[in-house]
Amino acid sequence: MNPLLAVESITAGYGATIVLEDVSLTLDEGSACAILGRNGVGKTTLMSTIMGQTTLHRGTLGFAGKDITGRPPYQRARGGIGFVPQEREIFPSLTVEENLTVAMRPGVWRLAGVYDFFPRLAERRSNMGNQLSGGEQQMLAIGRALMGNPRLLLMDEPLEGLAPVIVDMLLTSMHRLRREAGLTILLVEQHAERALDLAETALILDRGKIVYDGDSATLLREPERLAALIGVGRAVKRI
Amino acid sequence: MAEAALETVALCKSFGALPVARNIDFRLPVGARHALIGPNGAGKTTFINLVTGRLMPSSGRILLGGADVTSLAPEGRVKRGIGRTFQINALFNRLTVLENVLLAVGERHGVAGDMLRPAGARRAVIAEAYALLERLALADDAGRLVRELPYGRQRLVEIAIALGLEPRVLLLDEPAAGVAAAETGLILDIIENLPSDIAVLIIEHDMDLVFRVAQRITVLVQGAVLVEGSPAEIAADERVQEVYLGKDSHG
Amino acid sequence: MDSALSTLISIAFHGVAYAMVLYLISVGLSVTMGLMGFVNLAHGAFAMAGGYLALTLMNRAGVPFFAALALAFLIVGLAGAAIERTLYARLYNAPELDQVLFSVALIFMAVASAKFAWGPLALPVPLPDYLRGQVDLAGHPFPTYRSFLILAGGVIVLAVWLGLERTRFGAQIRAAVDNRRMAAAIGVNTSLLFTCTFAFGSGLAALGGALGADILAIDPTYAQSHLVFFLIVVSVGGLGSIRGPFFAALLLGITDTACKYLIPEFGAFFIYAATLAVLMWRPNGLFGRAA
Amino acid sequence: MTAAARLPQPPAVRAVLTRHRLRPIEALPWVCAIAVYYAFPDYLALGGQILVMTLFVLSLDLVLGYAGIVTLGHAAFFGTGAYVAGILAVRGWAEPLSGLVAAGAAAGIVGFLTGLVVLRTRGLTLLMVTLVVTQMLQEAANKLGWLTGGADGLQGITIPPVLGLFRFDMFGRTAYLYGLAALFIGWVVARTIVHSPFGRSLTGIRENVTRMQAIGSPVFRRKLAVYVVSAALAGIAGAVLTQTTQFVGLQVLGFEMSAVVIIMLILGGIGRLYGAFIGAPLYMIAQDQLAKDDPANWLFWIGLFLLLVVLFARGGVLGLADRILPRLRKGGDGG
Repeated sequence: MNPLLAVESITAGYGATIVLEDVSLTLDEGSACAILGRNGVGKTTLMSTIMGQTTLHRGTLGFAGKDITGRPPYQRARGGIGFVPQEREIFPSLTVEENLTVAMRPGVWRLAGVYDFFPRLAERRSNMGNQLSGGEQQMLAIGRALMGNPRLLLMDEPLEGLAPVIVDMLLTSMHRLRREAGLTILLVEQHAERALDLAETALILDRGKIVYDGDSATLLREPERLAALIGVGRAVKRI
Repeated sequence: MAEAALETVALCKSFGALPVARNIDFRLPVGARHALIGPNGAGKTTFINLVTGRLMPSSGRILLGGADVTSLAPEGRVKRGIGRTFQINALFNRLTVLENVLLAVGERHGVAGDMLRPAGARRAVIAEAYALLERLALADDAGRLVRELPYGRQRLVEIAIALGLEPRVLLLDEPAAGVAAAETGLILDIIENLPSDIAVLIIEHDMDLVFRVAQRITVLVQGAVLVEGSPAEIAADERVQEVYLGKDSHG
Repeated sequence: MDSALSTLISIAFHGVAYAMVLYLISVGLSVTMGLMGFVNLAHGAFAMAGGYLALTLMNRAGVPFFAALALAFLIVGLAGAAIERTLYARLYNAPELDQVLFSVALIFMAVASAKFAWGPLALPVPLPDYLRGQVDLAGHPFPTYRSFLILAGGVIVLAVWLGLERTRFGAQIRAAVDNRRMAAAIGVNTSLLFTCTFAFGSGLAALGGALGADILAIDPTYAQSHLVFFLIVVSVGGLGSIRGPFFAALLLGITDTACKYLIPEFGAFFIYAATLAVLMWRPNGLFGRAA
Repeated sequence: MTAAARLPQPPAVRAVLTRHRLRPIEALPWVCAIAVYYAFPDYLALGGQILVMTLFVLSLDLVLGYAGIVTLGHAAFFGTGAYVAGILAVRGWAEPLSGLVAAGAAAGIVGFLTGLVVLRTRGLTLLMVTLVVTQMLQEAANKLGWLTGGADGLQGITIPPVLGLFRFDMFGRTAYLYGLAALFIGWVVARTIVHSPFGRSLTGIRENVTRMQAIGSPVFRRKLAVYVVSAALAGIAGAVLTQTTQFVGLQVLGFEMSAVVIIMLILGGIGRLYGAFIGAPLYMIAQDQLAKDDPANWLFWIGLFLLLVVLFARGGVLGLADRILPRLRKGGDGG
């Protein structure tokens, strides 16, 4: 079977800068992959590159059997890639409901479905986008991505900066999205254990390059290795 | 106690209700090699902007070489010895490498406001700028326009401009960011060979670089200092591991 | 006392009519500049084109008043789309100076073309009979055409607001003004959106130019001589805003009318001074968001 | 000084050391100007106006080309100078040289006061503020009829001989030389500034304000300084126009004036000191030849031309020369 997403040896950055070097990954339909690594190693850039928002210096991107390398972002979105960006990027001058409907495309996810999934959003439907708490914004960002009925969901640190209760609630939602909706998920997450719990495969980036590509169970079993790959101790041990 | 080149006392800054710097007490001794690390949004660049005067603190004090500069304008602080580089190159793209550095050296010599004498007659300024380029192995590119250089070389020009100010405190904001791995070594060499009397504060995500350069490390989390210590102490610190590995302290 | 009151009413009436024209012409400019960040000084040329087109259709071809308005809206809108695709789109990321020069060039060409085609004098405004004369409202006589202008302007303003606030297309525009990158990431084809918005803004300007020909006479220097007022509406109102320019237009229309009535010896001096003061106080306009 | 003595001189260093030195080619404009004086005695009236506009464009180049301040209101200073010179002459202070100084000073003061406001803004706001300031001055000149002559313009200006010796004659000979002298002085000022460290720091401000602040440059003060100097030069240009044509009209404060001066600068080449010397003559001679019969069409062609320049030929005439000359020379000196 062809993978849903095929990233082949891409080098990318912003303008002349290079953030990612020779990164490859594939993702099968229905699977989930966690991208780990310290700050500034290029995780967000990888997401943005899949979405088409960066400068691609080399490499190709395939999605659902098509080459999407030169495609503009809106075509990728319409093709079935949903994006939950790091800063959430809710549209402040739209209401909650408009934030959802503006992203609507035909499919199983409709307004009612998203409201069922995040009842909190239904309560806040007529509030403006800039009047929400951090957790509500995050739900809205995920809901907005779902309204486009994506086959692949890119989530960039969806749990960052949220209260523990909200984090638990969102984690439950994300597990449901996988189990019940069968969504393919690419997840960037600071909290390694949570991410590895959700995703069966993991990718660890360091300084723009892949330093681990395998299943997450291995990493969970070997916390020492995980710490070595993303912790701050690694460099010291090497010296 | 060694004299502090830079010191902040109970430094606070809020954007509206959002605190981005909480009570930061920070001390950078003369000649120090110090790194500031922390997750995204921890307030590292905010801290730099407070120190350089691009942002005004809500409360607290900033001392440069013992003198209070809290209310001093940014250019005044440069005159007192602060130099910085930018996370994303901020250069004079359509000028040559030499001209880029000349502007900084000229400002430091206090001649840049002169409208009458030709710039080309300031031989001391030019000699100094060129010597600096030689030191950073940029002399061969002196006559090239900055925008024609590869990004990695441009990063060196960033550092050259800051050094042209002869700072006593040098703030390096992710000096290796955006540079291909093969080229980071050169930047590292430059940083390691900086004059020993300059106090260097480096913000960096690249831990290899941090642990190679820094004698001490401060970890910033959500605008507050989590811990400060030697590299070994930081590497062994449980709280730091939690921040980086995302283990839930409460679960 | 009675005469003072009727002066006030008269000022308010004419001021509001004037404001409607200013708003119709400027609202498209506000949205397109907010959306694309393009410094477009030539927007008044579209209003002028609308005015010339409608008046010529009525004068020469005997097209009925409302049909002429509709045609002006459509034709100028389509022309706007064509010009946006072929010329404006090439300069979206150009330096500000290039955009200024480009739009100055368009103004010059529009002014020269208009003079060549229609001569240097203002065109007569052939109103249909039912819009001439006066109407009596609560004992005050008001010119029928101005009353119609206020009514028509109000209806169009309302339609534009509803279109932007209640439709998906409107939501897409607001989303793109808020955050162009994110709008694209949810599947909005922003460049098509730009073209449509530009076309619609040009069409509205044409409508404003045609409807307002009685107030802002259609002559070849139109695009240049009224430029400052359109820009004042946009910059005082706040870029990208729909409501801001409306209040700015009301403010400008009424103040300008009042100044002309009460202190004609100062002309537009106070308008400029007030604009300067507002921009000093709030550089992004009264309703603009902080940069 | 010891460091300076040891200064090695690779091409990059030599370039900075020698850039301010006068080159023979820099005599060309002046030779041409003198030649025109003798060769085309019938065209000296036009020639005088070209010299005035050249000075005006040169003043704009300092602000727009070097400091990167995109203004739509440079006519404010030209007009201020023009009106001050005219009003002084009508009110009994007709001596031209002191009138020139007074006009330059007045424009400089207007530049200082408006600069305090204008230079704190940027982008569209800056455009608006400069535009509105100019409109305000024009409206003031329009409404203060007792002082300025209002819409009819200020008439009845008579200027006594320059230095008591050179009468403004009907052929425009004195006017031409007077304008040439003013332009020469303006050029010396502009050239000195451009090549000074101050001038270099303006380029820095244009290229990257953030970095200029980070190297300790008092950016606002520098911009204000160049704004004032430029305003004064523009004011002197306006004053020369008034004194030599013995008339001032509202158009000196018009939007078209501000726009045309930018066009001349673009045409010649921006940020190059000599763009003004090419753009202004080219524009005005073309206008004189082409617009005689049909001024409206002239506006169309200049608009179209500008459009093409913006879309295809950035850099103006001097920019084109930069691109073409090396190709012609290729093979001659490969260095």
